[in-house]
Amino acid sequence: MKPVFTYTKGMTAVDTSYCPGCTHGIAHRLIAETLEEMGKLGDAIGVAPIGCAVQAHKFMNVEMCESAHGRAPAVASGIKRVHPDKLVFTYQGDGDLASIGMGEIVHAAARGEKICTFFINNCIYGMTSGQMAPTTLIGQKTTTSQEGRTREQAGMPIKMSELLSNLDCAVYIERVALNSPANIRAAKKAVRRAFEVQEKKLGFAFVELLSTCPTNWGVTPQDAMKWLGDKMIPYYPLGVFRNPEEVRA
Amino acid sequence: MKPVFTYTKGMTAVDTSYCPGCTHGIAHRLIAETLEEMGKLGDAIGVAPIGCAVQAHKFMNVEMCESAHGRAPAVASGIKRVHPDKLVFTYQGDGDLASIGMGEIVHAAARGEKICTFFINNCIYGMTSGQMAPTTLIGQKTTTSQEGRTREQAGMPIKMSELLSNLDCAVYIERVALNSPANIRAAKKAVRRAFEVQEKKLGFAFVELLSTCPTNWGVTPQDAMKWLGDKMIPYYPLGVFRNPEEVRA
Amino acid sequence: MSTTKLFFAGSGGQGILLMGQMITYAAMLEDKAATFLPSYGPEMRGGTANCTVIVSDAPVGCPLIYEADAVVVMNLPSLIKFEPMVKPGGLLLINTAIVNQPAKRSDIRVLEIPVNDIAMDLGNPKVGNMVMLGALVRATNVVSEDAIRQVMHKTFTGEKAKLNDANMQAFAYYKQYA
Amino acid sequence: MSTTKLFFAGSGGQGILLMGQMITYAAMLEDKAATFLPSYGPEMRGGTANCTVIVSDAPVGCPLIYEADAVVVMNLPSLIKFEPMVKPGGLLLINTAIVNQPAKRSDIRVLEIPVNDIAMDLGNPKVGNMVMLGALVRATNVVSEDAIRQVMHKTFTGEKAKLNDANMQAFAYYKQYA
Amino acid sequence: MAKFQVRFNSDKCKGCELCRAFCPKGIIVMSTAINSKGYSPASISDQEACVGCQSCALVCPDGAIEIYKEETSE
Amino acid sequence: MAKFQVRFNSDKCKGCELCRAFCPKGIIVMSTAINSKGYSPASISDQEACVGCQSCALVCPDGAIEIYKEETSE
Amino acid sequence: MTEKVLMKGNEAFAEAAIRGGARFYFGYPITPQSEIPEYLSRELPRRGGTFLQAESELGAVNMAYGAAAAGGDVFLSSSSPGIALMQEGMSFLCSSEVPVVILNVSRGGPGIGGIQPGQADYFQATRGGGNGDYKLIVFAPASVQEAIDLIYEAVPLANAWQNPVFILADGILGQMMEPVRLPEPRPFLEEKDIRAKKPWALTGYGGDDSGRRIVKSLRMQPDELEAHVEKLFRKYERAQKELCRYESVGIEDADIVFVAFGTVSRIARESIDLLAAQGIKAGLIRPISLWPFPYAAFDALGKKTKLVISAELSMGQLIEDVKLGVNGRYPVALIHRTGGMLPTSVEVADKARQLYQDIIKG
Amino acid sequence: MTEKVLMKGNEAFAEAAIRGGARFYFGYPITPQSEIPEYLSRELPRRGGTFLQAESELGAVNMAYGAAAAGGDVFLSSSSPGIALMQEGMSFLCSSEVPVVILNVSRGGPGIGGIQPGQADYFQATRGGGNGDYKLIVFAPASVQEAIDLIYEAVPLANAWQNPVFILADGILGQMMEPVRLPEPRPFLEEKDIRAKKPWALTGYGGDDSGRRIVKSLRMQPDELEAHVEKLFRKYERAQKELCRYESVGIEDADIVFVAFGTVSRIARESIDLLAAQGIKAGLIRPISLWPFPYAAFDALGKKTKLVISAELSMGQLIEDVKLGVNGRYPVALIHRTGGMLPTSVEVADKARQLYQDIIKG
Ligand SMILES: Cc1ncc(C[n+]2csc(CCOP(=O)(O)OP(=O)(O)O)c2C)c(N)n1
Ligand SMILES: Cc1ncc(C[n+]2csc(CCOP(=O)(O)OP(=O)(O)O)c2C)c(N)n1
Ligand code: SF4
Ligand code: SF4
Ligand code: SF4
Ligand code: SF4
Ligand code: SF4
Ligand code: SF4
Ligand SMILES: [Mg+2]
Ligand SMILES: [Mg+2]
Repeated sequence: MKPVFTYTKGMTAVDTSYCPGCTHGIAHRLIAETLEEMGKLGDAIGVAPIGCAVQAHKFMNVEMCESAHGRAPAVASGIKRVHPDKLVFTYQGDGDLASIGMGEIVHAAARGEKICTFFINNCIYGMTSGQMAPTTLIGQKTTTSQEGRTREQAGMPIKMSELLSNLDCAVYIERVALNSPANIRAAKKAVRRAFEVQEKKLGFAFVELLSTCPTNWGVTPQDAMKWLGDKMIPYYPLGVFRNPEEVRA
Repeated sequence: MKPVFTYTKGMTAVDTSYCPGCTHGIAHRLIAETLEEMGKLGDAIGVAPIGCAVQAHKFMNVEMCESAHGRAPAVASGIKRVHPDKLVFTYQGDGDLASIGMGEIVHAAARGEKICTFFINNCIYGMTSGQMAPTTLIGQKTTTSQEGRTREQAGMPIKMSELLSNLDCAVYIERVALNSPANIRAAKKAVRRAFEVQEKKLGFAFVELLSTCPTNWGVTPQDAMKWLGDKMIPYYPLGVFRNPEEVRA
Repeated sequence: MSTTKLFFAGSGGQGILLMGQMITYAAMLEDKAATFLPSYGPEMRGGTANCTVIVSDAPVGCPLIYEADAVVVMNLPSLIKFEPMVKPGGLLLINTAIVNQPAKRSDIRVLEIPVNDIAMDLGNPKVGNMVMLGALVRATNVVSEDAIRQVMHKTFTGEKAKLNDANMQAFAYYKQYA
Repeated sequence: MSTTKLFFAGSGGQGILLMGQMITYAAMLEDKAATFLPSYGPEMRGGTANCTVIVSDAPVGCPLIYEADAVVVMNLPSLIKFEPMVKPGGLLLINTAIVNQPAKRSDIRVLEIPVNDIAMDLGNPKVGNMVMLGALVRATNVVSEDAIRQVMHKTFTGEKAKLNDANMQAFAYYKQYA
Repeated sequence: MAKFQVRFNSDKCKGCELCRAFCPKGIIVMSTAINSKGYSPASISDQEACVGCQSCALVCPDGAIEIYKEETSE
Repeated sequence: MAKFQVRFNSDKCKGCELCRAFCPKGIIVMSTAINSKGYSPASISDQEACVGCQSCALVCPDGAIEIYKEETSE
Repeated sequence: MTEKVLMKGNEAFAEAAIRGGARFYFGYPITPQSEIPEYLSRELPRRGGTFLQAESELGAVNMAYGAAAAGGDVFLSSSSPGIALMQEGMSFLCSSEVPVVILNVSRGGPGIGGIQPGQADYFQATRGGGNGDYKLIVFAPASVQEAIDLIYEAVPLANAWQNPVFILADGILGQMMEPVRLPEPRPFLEEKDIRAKKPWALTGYGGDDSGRRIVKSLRMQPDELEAHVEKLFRKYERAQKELCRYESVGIEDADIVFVAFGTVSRIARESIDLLAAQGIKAGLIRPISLWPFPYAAFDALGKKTKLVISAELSMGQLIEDVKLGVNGRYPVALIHRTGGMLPTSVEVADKARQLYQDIIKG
Repeated sequence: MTEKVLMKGNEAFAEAAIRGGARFYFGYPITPQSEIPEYLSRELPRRGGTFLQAESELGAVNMAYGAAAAGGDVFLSSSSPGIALMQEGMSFLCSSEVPVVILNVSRGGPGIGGIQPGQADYFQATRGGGNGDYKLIVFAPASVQEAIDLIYEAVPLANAWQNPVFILADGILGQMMEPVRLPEPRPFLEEKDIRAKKPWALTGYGGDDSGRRIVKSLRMQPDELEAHVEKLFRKYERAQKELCRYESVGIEDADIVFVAFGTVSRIARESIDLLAAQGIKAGLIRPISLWPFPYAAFDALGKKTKLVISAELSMGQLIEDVKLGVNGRYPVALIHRTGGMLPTSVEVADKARQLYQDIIKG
């Protein structure tokens, strides 16, 4: 029998610490597979800040660095300066990237850092057990918006892909979703394109991966997938926001 | 004789500490005149973070608070919670707002804080003697971009008005310039509109005032005005980026 | 001065923390000093839950314990991990409906209670922890049965009040069973 | 051990800091210890500039001074503010081309030099500070004229080298003037 | 012999049921047994019916699924 | 009598020359004297020629200019 | 007096802050204190207050700065790394004399460390992790009840001293439940009363700009800045006289005196009993105010004492204050765990006995 | 040895960092140290290094973290409020054992304070303003030359100790010019040599993932975290033995011993001469390493000494280490200015004489 889908060398043998059905595992695999396919596992350096994925270094078979909450883009900027030819990436949650780390991500994008950012948007703070994030949808109940988030109380959820699209040097920006086999296939293409943009030193590449947090959403993994499709995608439309000519083909 | 243009009660008798020809003085006056005309000098609270205008409280006849570098929007958010019916505003430089304070301004805008931000964009760090700001134009020489800023080294200058226009609750955003009598008249209208948006509690209001720093640009005040028109406006186009129905009339 | 140190361990959905809280609450109603300390943080996500309860006539010192008068284990990993924590001569309560391995120590008293099976028999699979609570209270006398009854009525109010009968029935079950 | 403490004050464009740096540099060339300390920060924006220079045979202690052997004032506000800083018996050099007010103290030596006028006479309005420097060096002997000459040649090189003649002429002027 | 073979690593499986939910053929079932991590792992009920669409493997967050195809040269 | 009167507060003036630069009538001149702050203040050379456009006052960063108009009722 | 209730530490702290008068809360989630913002996000709006989730701890401390500068009574909480991010803010609060109540439910460090209890933020709290000369008023509760009482008191205390009051708790206190009595709620200070009650607070001057108020921190002229710092330190000197608090247990004739605060003091009390059973008389000084530190407590130590032991959850921070208090009069030793580990009372007793025996043997 | 040059302190510091081997600089403008980023923005690219202006001090310290974790030799500078913002970062650097050279050209505080020289960040530097148990290696130069030498040495030292090395200077040193000699430049560490030279640094593992490297700070298991902290403190203990540095002047038979660092030590030296003229013999202990603090220096104090005086630009921070060093053996007093003010040597001498006379009179 010929393997058509098998384990990637990009993942270690260690079981992830994620809850059952959490899409962090899928996102990890996509990055790992892509780097493996590109032959770049040994030439990549990742940064995972605090968040459920802070221990990503245990699961992804690349060299990695933890970072303080929100600061991964600054850390990655530093790493890239030392190793301009390595593939440097950050793997950040929405609390991390869109809340405390807003300054760092906007500036890394504005400077056109030649790094990739994978933005795991699950509309909630996972690691700290379910508080409202800047991405939490209107009406969504969290432990700090127990009646559901309102516009009046906390403003509208921030669309990071759209926001960063204003920055010239953020040359590749795409939003994908991890809620179905088809979308996951598309997500992997986006991950690939992001790394290619970096390889070609075109500028900053950003992939927003709409994700689930069944535990803190309080639903089954399957219902989480459905909620992602029904609620998140309408507010966070999928698509390519910026795409440099060189990788468009 | 009937006064047609006279000193506003919104300014104190204290001479400003600004360099000759610096447009900070004009921006101060516009805010002061507007509050006076609205009868709100005693009902306004301003926040000036570190930057050349940190001592604005000496010159503007309103109650004011200094703030740490970049944090004025957070400070103003706190003030507004305590005094929801006062006119609360921040007065921030481009180093302050677009660099260290990026997180705070984006989030204040995203939350739709009912405050006004007056953003004095002079493409440079004035107070610290002329280093590159995130708004410094390509080719502009500063003490930390002595050969002129390049895209490769520091990315493209950030257009704050455009960036914030992505945020739903940032309901009023306009860019004006302080480089000619006509533009100054227009700027005053924008200041007025911003305060009206706040009075009506419609959301966050933002006015970007293109300004000069003759001292650190190393030119005469007159040439600075010209440079603003010739170089800044083409990159930072004037105009209304967001405007709620209620004040459009 | 009498002090009782209890430890509860099991997996997330088994009502571990509730057992501990009910004992603590009951102790308070009896005007005793008591502390309740859950394990916390993301490791709970792995699905384990445990807590410590200390009940005393005098103010409680450190709420953390390293040796317990009684340990309740509701699943196998908990048995393996926490059996050593029972003090010599102390009590170990095992949920044998799920734990299919006996205790190793001989210097302690062991009570084997198939709480899920009992709960199923009682027609309500959710009351397993109450069966265990009944066993514990009767075996240790750490608080009175009456205090637990009061706690139940204060804990399950409104909508949930209708659970009280089933809960008390489960709580009382151990008497028959023993 | 001989230590000379100098203070220079004036407004932004008057070459105040350059005077101080040239003395310090000259002292270094003579293998003396020396420190130069400018005032710094945004208050310079107001248009004032001042600096302290200490030249000594032994290592210099604190580079800040409260009393000077000689004070150079290039404008009126500086005279008012810094005249008291001259130590009794010390020297005050006033640019009388701009300062139209006499010194108040009688316990010090005062040299009045209309440096801008002299510079104008010399055909180069920019060399006023060199006229003052010449006066200072000759009046205090803090460094040798030759050292200053060397400094000039090291400071004004390339494009600026052509200024050296004018500068040296200005520097030497005070001899005639006195 | 089935055209595709879907192999589950039941020690890695967390019983999230996503593979089951996304299998277009409805041939993935959850076990009643419990694995070493305390979860009921997924397995395939009807290997023959598998169309090799990889949906199960793509959605599996825990890398518990491998898919093999009959070698045409065999 | 001039229709407009432009008054300069020369103690506030920092001699930036912006008013001079923006006066459409070219009637603002810089003084040769120096004010208490050390600047050469601006003043008006030909009051009659002033059209009251307020350009000078609008661009003055230091609030040194007031403009008065002849009362029509006078 | 209200009736006894059983509450989780963090929720009790939050409730105590409300009852103490804190109408405004700004915070950012972090374990092990997230129950505080969670509780307050529900309770404050319901009770006429304001909960605002900040974008970060920097945001939170600066929102707190603004609200308190505007006369609001503000509560702020976080845990170690979050508190580290607030250090510039702390320095500003003290410099501008803006009163805020701040709670650190501290955890193990350094770096992101872990989430189990720690006391290794002692230096940061008492010496100031921000820039310049300033002091926080710092209290360390040893029980949920004491934490409630201190937080309740902190709101008026911060106002009276126009200085941040900092409560240094730990993850155990935050997570545990103990029966407690909650104090009667104080009414919130209403907006209209701020101008009169807080003569320094920003409210807008209304019709009369002669009373225009400014909240500031910059003082470019060094003499002016020095005068300001000296003014602050006159206040701090007064605080040293008035705010020192500690509890001592049997120290006059003790062979060994433990010094410990927070959870560790509870362990030390148990160790005292264990040592007594072995014929060693141990006593305890429990500082409640960490700044001002109760150095005077050490004056009560007698001739019998052979050893003073600092027991703490850090590699030795409290011990410096112990040494400063002892000033060479007795030997000082350290018993400690760190990184989220706690010593048992047996461990403390054993180590103490060992140290003691080494000393009496010479 | 290179020839003498006259350089502004800040520019000399920047040049010393380059020559010491620091190829990477991340920073954000702040007075009185902005000449450092200005100089390096010009010089580093020209000489094969990298200058990157960060968006903030938080950005800067985290860029430094990344670059140093990746094996680059990194220099970072700021001034007091900027350093306050880096406290979380400092704690991370120490926890992850990432070596960076950090310079604080400190100014008057608290809050934004002023821009004149200060020493009130002493606690922050030596006690750690971030969270948890950690130590920076801290040196305090007293002249531009000494600052050059210390910075030059700091680059290899940080690498050898895998710990941040912190230089605490002040605005005067940064702004003044003194004749100095610059050391010979060391070659920059090249990217290709990092993997071999720094066996912990992230470089990508190439073909062999068995050597996969991780830089981390989180340790959820408290026993693991404790073991890590203890490992760090074994290193710090070694540092205490090996890195203590100070200079002492005539302390053996001194009536008064001054303790002072940085600019103040230069003032104290002048005061010693003034006192000598009045018949009082004064000596000086000048700590060069502030952490580890040279406590042992106080063992050399003799019978004659009546008084130890901490002279500093703060309300009393260094004095705590002085007291810990003296341990009750001598009276300890404070002479200080703050907020950017400096005492004159006459002032220091007068106050010292006064204090001394009070003591000998009893
Ligand atoms: C400075 C600081 N503040 C707060 C925290 C607590 N914290 C840890 S992770 C996290 C957010 C996690 O949410 P997100 O980034 O969305 O990641 P997720 O866990 O959802 O994948 C927070 C607030 C921290 N570790 N450090
Ligand atoms: C935390 C911190 N970092 C840096 C500084 C130094 N600083 C003071 S003002 C300023 C920037 C001023 O530029 P801008 O905000 O554009 O205002 P401008 O002076 O140009 O009006 C900087 C970097 C500071 N005060 N605090
Ligand atoms: S808490 Fe949410 S994001 Fe975190 S591992 Fe669990 S499901 Fe995933
Ligand atoms: S430095 Fe620039 S911005 Fe600042 S006052 Fe002077 S001209 Fe204005
Ligand atoms: S490959 Fe497709 S058909 Fe086969 S088991 Fe998986 S999901 Fe079902
Ligand atoms: S998707 Fe993976 S983890 Fe989930 S049940 Fe299927 S095999 Fe198990
Ligand atoms: S009002 Fe107009 S015309 Fe008159 S002086 Fe001013 S600018 Fe000139
Ligand atoms: S614009 Fe104002 S400050 Fe400038 S020269 Fe004219 S009057 Fe003077
Ligand atoms: Mg998230
Ligand atoms: Mg600016």
